[in-house]
Amino acid sequence: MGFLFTFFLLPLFNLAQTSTQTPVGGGDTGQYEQTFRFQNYIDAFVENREQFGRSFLYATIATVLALAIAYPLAYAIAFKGGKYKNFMLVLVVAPFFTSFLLRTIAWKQILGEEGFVVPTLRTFGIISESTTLTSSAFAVVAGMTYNFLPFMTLPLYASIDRIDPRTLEASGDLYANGFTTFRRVTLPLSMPGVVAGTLLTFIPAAGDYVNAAILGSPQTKMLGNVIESRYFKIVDYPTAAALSFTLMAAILILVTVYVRKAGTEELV
Amino acid sequence: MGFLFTFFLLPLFNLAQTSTQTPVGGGDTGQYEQTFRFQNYIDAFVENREQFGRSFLYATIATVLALAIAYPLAYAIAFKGGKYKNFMLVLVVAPFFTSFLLRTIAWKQILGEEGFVVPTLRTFGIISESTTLTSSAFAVVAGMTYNFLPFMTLPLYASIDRIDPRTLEASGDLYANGFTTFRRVTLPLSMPGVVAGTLLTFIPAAGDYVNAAILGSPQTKMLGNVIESRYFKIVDYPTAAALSFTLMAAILILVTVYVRKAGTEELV
Amino acid sequence: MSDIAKSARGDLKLSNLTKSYGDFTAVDDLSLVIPKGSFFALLGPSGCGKTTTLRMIAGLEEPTQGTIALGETDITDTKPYQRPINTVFQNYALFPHLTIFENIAFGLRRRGIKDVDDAVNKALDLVELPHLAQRKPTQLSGGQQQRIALARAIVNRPALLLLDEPLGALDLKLRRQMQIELKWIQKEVGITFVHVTHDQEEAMTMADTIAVMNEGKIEQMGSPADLYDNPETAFVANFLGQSNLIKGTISGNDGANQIVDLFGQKISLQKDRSHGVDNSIYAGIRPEKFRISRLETATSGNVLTGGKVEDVSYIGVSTQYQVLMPWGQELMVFEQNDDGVAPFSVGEPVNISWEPIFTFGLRGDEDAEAGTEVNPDEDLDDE
Amino acid sequence: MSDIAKSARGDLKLSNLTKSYGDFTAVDDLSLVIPKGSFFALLGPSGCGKTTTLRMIAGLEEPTQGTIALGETDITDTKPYQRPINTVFQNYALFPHLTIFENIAFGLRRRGIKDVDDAVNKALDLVELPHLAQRKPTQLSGGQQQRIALARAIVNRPALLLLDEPLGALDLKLRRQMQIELKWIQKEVGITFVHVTHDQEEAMTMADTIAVMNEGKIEQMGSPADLYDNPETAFVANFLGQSNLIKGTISGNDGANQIVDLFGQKISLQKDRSHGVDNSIYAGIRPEKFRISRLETATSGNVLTGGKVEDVSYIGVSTQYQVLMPWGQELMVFEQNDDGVAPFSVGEPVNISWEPIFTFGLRGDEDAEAGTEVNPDEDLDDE
Repeated sequence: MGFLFTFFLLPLFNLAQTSTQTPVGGGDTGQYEQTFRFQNYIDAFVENREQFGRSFLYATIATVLALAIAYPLAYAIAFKGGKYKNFMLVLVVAPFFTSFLLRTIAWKQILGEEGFVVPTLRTFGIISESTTLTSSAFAVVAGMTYNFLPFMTLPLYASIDRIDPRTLEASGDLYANGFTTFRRVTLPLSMPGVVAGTLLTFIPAAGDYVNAAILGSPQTKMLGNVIESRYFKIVDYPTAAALSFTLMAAILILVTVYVRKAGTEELV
Repeated sequence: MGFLFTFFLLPLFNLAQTSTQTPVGGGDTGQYEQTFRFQNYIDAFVENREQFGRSFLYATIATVLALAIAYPLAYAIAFKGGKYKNFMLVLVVAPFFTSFLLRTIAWKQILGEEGFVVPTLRTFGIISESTTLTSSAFAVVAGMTYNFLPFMTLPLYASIDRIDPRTLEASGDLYANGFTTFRRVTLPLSMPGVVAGTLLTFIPAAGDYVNAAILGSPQTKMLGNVIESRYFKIVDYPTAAALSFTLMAAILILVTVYVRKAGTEELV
Repeated sequence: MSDIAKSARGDLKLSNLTKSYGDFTAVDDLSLVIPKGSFFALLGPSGCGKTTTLRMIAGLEEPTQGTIALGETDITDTKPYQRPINTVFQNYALFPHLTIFENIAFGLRRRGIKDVDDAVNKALDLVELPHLAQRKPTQLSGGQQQRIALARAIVNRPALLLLDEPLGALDLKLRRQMQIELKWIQKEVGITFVHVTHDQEEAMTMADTIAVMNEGKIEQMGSPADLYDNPETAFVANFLGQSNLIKGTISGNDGANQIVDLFGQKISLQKDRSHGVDNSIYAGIRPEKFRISRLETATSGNVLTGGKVEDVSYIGVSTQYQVLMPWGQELMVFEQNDDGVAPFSVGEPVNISWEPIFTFGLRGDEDAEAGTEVNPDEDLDDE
Repeated sequence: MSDIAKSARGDLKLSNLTKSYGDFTAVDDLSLVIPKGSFFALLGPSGCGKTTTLRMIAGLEEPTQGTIALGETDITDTKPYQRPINTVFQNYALFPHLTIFENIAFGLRRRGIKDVDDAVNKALDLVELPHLAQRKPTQLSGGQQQRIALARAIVNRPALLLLDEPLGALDLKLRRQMQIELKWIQKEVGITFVHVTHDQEEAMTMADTIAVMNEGKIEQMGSPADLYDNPETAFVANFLGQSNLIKGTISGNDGANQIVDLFGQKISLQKDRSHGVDNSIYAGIRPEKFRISRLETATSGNVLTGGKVEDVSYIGVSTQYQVLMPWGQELMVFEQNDDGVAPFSVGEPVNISWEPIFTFGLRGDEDAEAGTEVNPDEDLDDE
């Protein structure tokens, strides 16, 4: 057991070490020594607070959109799917057997000038002739919504599928119409799925860089992009590690607050 | 419903389209037109069959290793975890709140000349002075094993946790000792988790390129690396799309055969 | 509360109610009036259509044909939430995310009632669980959940309360106690109860009127004593308690009685307890009506001689005998253990006698086994 | 099969068996011999320690103290799979991934038997489900699963078969039928059965010997008739069937009988049915032993006068009365409906009489309510 947990946590220790190193005086680019410089964290945060905010903003919007799309889908599969349930679940997951990268690039093409979305929208006058959809915050969020949709759909499905349909009948029997039954019974009972799904979507979305790199512009850079470029282009390991830890801490705090608020502890 | 499924499947259609295009005669690099050239698939496969084989080999080894590590862990959490179950599950998942990239790089450092693993192994004479661990198939597989471990552990845990302990008692009551009970009752009953876990590990592992890029060498290139470089460096969209589809098809076939063999259809 | 809920009070009237699923007719042209304030039981085996009938009354299933009316108001096409009808579901269907208090308050709040404390607390008192108000349903035992489900329904003072096998999940002793309490609560609140069950003892203990259902139709309806003492079909005779049915022929008349020949022995049967009999007949006698006696003992009433004790089973309150008759049939005899007489032993030759008034007559072409099957393929929840 | 399994045959002997969980003693210094080939029932309410005792015999719990022996062999420290003992678990615990056939064959295969077909098919025939061999457990109803669990245990011909509330999940009618079948199967195979249950009627119908357990100890042990007719404690009197316990004092002697004064009325009690009584006493009479009579009717035996009918409940086979006595106690009376006499009505003044031989005497300082509680906080699975 102990060994296994060590295996899980080892890279974390390593990252923590790296995050407080400073460049070796007179050394090559990429040579660092351990100096326990915690100022690294503050520097990294201050320098990149804009991307920080953007990461959380985009991830939040993508999570909300994914929830709005996945809930009716999961509900329909669970309650109306009948014997096609498993087939429908496979359909939901199928696209994710292809490469994450390629899926994202496919979205770039779909939303691009040569895809069919932009001409259609222009024909109906929904967007102006000069508006493009790629290289925009819209495209980044759309890509993230799409890419993390199965992580939202599957836990939602699992949770909704477990609801005893008789409790919904009981609600109708007790003077609640369809909407009230949804608000008072279905939604609260599916909260474990909502919480799990939003976490599974939000966490990777907040740390994502692929969508922003492919579908975005320099103005839509997220923290993941900063970390990546720090590492690969500038070879600034400590900053990358510090940013990564800061991101992890921020996510952990948000998640804790959220789980407390959603009150799943009582539901579990 | 129909709309929702369209949303899921849209990028697949787009990719399918791209995969049979050919370069525009005399056009710029990266300009393609639709010619329904299915030969693209054969060309792409023949050219990269080595990386294909490597992808599946590495993914298989990583999956088996992850299973070997995750099963005892999941078993211990499910049956011995008591009230610490949830805490232990959080520990298993925690490292995955950091960036995938950074975790992988952390492994590079851990396995590198300056990490503590190599000096330790050398001290005990397990590896020779000249052997290094990074830039090797070993490092790639180790990285993949680590990175996909939670995908193996969580479904295994869910499946093992659902086993009625009385069936294990019944097995003991019916003259089966501990090992026989494991082989005849525990393992078969946890097969849904084994299947789900191996699929969730194998599928992304087979399509992975990050581990090979960071922890490997040119001799350990996987299909994911080829797809990436085709796309970003050579701007050869059709080949990348064709490779991606071939990979998806191969995975689907393997998965179908595997699921049939494992006989989960009866278990579900 | 909707207008319908306010106006629809009074007797429940089902007219030609039918429910088909494809080729299968679950409920077949059922017509029935259940008087306001009564305790009515729908009794029958799994799959007889009793639960489907209940769900149509609740509005959870749509009838294929026929109407449902409460008092003067036709409620056939109204939604469940518009009907002044509440249900105690088979597995309670409590809301797992709400406290017991909020479970009970649910219906009141939906009807826009602001101050629910009084009503909820009274309902909790009625089911004797006021200390559990702040618990969640999963923290309660089966018996407690059953009471809360009842409180959740009764607190709304519906015109009609439907109970769908409400005691099916409880163990025997608890079930007996809850039967007494339910009956008491029904008297206390005065609401019409429609109780669906497959447990004949439960129906007999609680209901004023029982309708025995079989294959989507009502076989017989009446007070528990009517049904038990004077069943009109073999199904009712066997399903409601146990019966000995002996094949015979009518051999004559004697005033208000028919003389019945049972394998050469003559017994008498009141004409008004003889149902659709022509010549061929099944004479029915309940096992506890039989008296078993040694050959030398004097017997009166109807007597069958030549029996032999095949099996003796002591169960405290009574002893149950299987007596083999000369024509090869085994008769069941229950003797209450109250007279201090030594029990009969296996192999002993005995006579059997009973008061003629307890004989009932069924058509000779009926299936004598109807309603006796205990089918291990069927469980409580099958319907 | 292990050597132990081969040699350990014969009577089951528990000596000073104790199981504690921290401060709580589940089983308290229990000593007991269960003869080979008998049908033995451990009867008691939830939490009395009966299931813990069973699990220690099976080897699934380790005793804190004491020993368990089969014949001459001490098996206290052996593993479950070494013991020639099989269990029918409360919720059957069939292997969901194996067919019914393989479930039954499991024990045989583990013991290295190659040709299992004959034995498995015979076991399937015994439980009358040969047509289900290739099904999976989830495709079976509760009753069928119960039979398969029995077949899976019996096929191994163990020295001892343990049954842990095996009928608890079945509905009433099916339970009664399975009781008869289990008893028949036990006679057929001749294996010692140890049956744990909280259902007194089940224990009485099936067992040769019943041990009534309460709070980790055995209250009384004997044949069903012994326990029922002559209970030694209020707990046994109330838990095994129902009892009327009337407070009184010993006022004299009359040969083999004691004269008991019950609120001024004298009755007699056989001395050998009087347990640990000094002056103060509870006179106990079972409700079905009472005869209820109108004031003008002659009565014999023990008589109590001045009663008034408070409640009448018709349940087909019998009618249950509550009779209020002059000293304010309500007595329960069961009358079998076999004499054609019109039932008594509420408010009617009546006398109560019974054969003196049916009186039993309990210590006057006992808790007259012991064993009567139906606790809705406790369910089947609580223990």
